[in-house]
Amino acid sequence: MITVHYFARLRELTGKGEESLDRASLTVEELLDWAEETYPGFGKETIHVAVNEEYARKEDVIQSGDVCAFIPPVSGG
Amino acid sequence: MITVHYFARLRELTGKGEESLDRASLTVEELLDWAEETYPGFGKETIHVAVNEEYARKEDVIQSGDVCAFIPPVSGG
Amino acid sequence: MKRFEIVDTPINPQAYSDLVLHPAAGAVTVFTGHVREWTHGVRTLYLAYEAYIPMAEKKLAEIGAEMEEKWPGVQVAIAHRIGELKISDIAVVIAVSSPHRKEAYEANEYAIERIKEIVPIWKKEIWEDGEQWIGAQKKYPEKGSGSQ
Amino acid sequence: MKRFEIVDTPINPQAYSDLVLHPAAGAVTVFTGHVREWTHGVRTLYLAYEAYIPMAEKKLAEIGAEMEEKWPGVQVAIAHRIGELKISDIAVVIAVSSPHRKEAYEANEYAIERIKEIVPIWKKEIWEDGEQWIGAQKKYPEKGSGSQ
Repeated sequence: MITVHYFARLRELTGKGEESLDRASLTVEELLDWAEETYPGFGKETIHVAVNEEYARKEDVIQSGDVCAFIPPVSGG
Repeated sequence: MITVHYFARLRELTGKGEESLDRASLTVEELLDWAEETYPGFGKETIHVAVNEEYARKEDVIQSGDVCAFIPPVSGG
Repeated sequence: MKRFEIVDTPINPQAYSDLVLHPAAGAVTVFTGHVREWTHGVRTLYLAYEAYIPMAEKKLAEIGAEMEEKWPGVQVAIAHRIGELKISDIAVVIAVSSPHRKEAYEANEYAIERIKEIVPIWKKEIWEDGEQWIGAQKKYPEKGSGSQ
Repeated sequence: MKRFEIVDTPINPQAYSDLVLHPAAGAVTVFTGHVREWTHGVRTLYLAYEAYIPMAEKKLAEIGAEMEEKWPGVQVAIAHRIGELKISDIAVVIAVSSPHRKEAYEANEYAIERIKEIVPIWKKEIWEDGEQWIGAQKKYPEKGSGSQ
């Protein structure tokens, strides 16, 4: 089980703040592909993925138990 | 009559905060020369003169009624 | 109160300035970012900020560590507010102390640039006739994939 | 309370920040200069500041006018304290607001440099074994004679 968080535009698009994926493991790129297919208009090209609160590379592998977050372009400050 | 103010090191050197000079007019350079002669150790090379609260040039003429101040190197901030 | 935190109540800059002041500090710079009424000719009614709180606080602390390494002797506190903010409210405060002033200015400006690059916080502008999530991220985080 | 003033009581930075805040201001920088305990390995007990008050306030206002000309849209407030100050006390506060942050940083740093150049204020350091009036004036005021 992998937890994924949605924020800002993505929270509004998906209609949820988080959900669980019943997967043992997948890469960051696969997670982005899954999101793009599941939620039309996700816009994966502009989105980073954080795994356990750290920015991850596309080839990084996400394991069951990891907490992921989709990070659209930030705009704090 | 010309009023002159002394600050910081010069106030301590002269033992006064201000005094009046019974002169009708003199240049800034003459005022500095007078101070150097009157108060040994005045150190006129490092001192500016303000006339009516504005920095003055050595050749500027001070008139009776003007308020002057000797401005040693500043150190605010 | 923490040196690096996300808060959902009004920010008091003095509290963060007090956190970084110490007897060897000759200079303190405090930057506050405020909600501006007009942006590019469009009137903002209010802003809504959202954060991935635990990661955002971690990234703020990382920025603080970067600053203390780049400018030895500086001390740093940063807070960012989330929720709905009205015009002139403080969205972010950065307090930096340093023995000397130059470092206090430089380090402070560095902090706001880094916040805008890597801290997972998002701003929504709400206007009279609409609203939009803002995302002006130009540089990708160092550890992110370059092709995303 | 004035935008450019010499005071003989403790400085509250927030009061000056409040003076420059307005709905078009997106950024406020507040610099405070504090009495530092150690300078070049010598321990300071306290400082005494003295000013030619009317001229100092006039020069502070001139610096503010220079800033508003160089960085259109900035608003400025500056106060300097005189009298005896103990360690960590605020000697000077500079508050600058601006629509955008870059100008708020730049203008603020400009202000402290100009204060150290042209404002008739003097600092005396009092140590355990002595005291001295400090004068580190490197550049002469623009209207002064170059040979003095």
